[in-house]
Amino acid sequence: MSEFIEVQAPKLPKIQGQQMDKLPDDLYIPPHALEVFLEAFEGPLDLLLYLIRKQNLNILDIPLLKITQQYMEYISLMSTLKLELAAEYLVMAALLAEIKSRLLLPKPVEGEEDGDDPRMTLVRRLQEYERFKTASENLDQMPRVGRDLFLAQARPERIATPAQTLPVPQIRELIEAFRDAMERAEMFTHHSIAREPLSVRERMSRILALISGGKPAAFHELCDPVEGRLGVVVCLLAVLELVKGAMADLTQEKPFAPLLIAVARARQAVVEGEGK
Amino acid sequence: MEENKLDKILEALLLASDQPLSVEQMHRLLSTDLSASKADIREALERLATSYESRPAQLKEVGSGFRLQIRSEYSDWVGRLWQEKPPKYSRALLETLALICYRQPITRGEIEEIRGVSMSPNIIKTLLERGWVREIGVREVPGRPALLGTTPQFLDDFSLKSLDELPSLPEIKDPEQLEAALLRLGQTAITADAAPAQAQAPDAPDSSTATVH
Amino acid sequence: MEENKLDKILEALLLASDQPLSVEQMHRLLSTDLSASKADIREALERLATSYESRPAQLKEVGSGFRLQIRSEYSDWVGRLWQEKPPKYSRALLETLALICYRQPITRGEIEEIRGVSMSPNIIKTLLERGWVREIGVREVPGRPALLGTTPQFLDDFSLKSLDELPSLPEIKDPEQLEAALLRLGQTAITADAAPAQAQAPDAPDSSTATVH
Repeated sequence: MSEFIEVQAPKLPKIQGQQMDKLPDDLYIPPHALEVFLEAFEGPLDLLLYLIRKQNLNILDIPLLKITQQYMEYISLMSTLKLELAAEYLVMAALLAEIKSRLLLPKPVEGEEDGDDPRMTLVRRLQEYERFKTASENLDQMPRVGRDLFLAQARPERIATPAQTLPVPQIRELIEAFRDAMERAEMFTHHSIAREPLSVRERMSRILALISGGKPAAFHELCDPVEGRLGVVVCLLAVLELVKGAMADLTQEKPFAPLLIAVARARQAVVEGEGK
Repeated sequence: MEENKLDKILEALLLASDQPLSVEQMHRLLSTDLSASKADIREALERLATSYESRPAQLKEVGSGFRLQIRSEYSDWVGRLWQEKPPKYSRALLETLALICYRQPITRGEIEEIRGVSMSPNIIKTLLERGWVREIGVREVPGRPALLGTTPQFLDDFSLKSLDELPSLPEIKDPEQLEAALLRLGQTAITADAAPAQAQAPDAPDSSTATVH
Repeated sequence: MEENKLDKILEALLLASDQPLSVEQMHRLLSTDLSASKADIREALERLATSYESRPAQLKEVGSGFRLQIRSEYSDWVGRLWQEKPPKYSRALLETLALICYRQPITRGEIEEIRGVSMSPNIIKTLLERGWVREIGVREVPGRPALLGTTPQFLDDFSLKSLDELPSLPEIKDPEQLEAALLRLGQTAITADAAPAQAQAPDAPDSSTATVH
């Protein structure tokens, strides 16, 4: 199911913007707990295997009715709580229900071939899945470079080839790398990042480079008249961003004196950058 | 004398490279200036391996060639050099990797079928980015799904010379036994307690472990 | 006997570390388990230096500590490792460069936060050396992390007049708009030294090429 499984303290929901202090008393199963429980499983086969193993049973001896019953209990609990459930769990529930009804019905006298016996199919699938589950556990235990194995390395003081020979990657590669990084970041932060003109970012760097020598610069020194009004706006936004991000300080020697942009001095209050 | 020089150059190359070096690569790197044959290089590697016997590093052959690695008895010490923990992979990712290892070439759909669950696209993406898995073709069925297989990098990172060195896949139990069990299956029904505690396979999942892929 | 053990652990640490190690660092790494004083460590390093005398590597003290490095007489051989193949950029390096480009001025910590993983110091070093990235100030927060931005050379090498020519994030996310933007940028006409090998899909790393971190 979820690839990023995180077990954390249940988050209390917000109701109309107000953080709830506690869960309502009548709700005795925190939905989150159940969610976490189900997230610990890699799907219906894994859950079934767990239910079987929990009772110390061999797959070949599953008391199918009992396991089915337990499985259904979990599933119905989930749907009562209106938690989203992966479709596979429901498909499995349907299959189990079918098997159960077959077991309860009197055995058909004829035509009962195990060609498409759903029990047989299920047991085989469980066995097959378990093989790979075990194999993956074995795989995880094998020594791995970077975790259990480390390489012996030594470099010459200088490597003969100059860094300049490194080729320029394609712009496509660069852009795709950015997209991927941002997509991953959004999965963590659950909020998307608004459009931001790159020209402001570029200007921020240019201003920083200009003042990094230690000499403050006046605002008008930072804009080039040929850039017109847009250039001034970009410049202003860049200065504001720099100040906000604790990257530069804005000073004025006396009232009505020109504003000076200087390298940031150590501050008392910690200002963290945007995007947090 | 010449032998000694070859040994030292190979040692320098192996120490400097961040990837294992194959005999062919070493031969290509040296052939213009040193008249060393591949056989010479293989012999030199043997001498090198011997000379490292008393050292904390060792010469090891893995999928894409030879490398010098720290002996595992020093791993605990060496692991302290890095503050961040190596990534811990999710079970979904490891199961997918296991299926690709043992069943390659395999499509995504086939993996989903065996695991009984649909797969987040990030899993394959992570495996591709990690360089452990690659697309090695397509299955000529509707949709032309990509066929996945492992890479030499996978062998290197898991310290394997070839896939043959992987532990063998756990066997499926005797099919005849399966038939017998199926017959019993209907009868045992609700009387679960009749279950004998026989031939038990690995433990149930430890559902309490938090995994961050 | 104990001496021998200390020597070997230090050798393992120095061989595995990608940074020079100071005596203090080594002492800290070992002190919890081995009762080795700093003087013991210094003595051990002397013995180690002697034992490397006939080897192609040597123990060298540099500003920030000790490291094992390949002797200069082998650097020509070793340089061939880098000449042989056009290096391929690691995913981590490309993403770092892309984030510096799009989110500048940005600190290393912020890059790590977005990427969700910590970064090898070599990445920034490579980018600084390549002249694409520079430190343009510090953020005045505890630790005073350096702020990174792109250089004019970056624009030159990527044939950009300004960063504004790059597509914005919403554009990037739409495959059609992305293709249109790339076409606008003349995606096919890239700087001459972009090796054809670079054209391969970034998701299918060819593990036989050297990767630049």
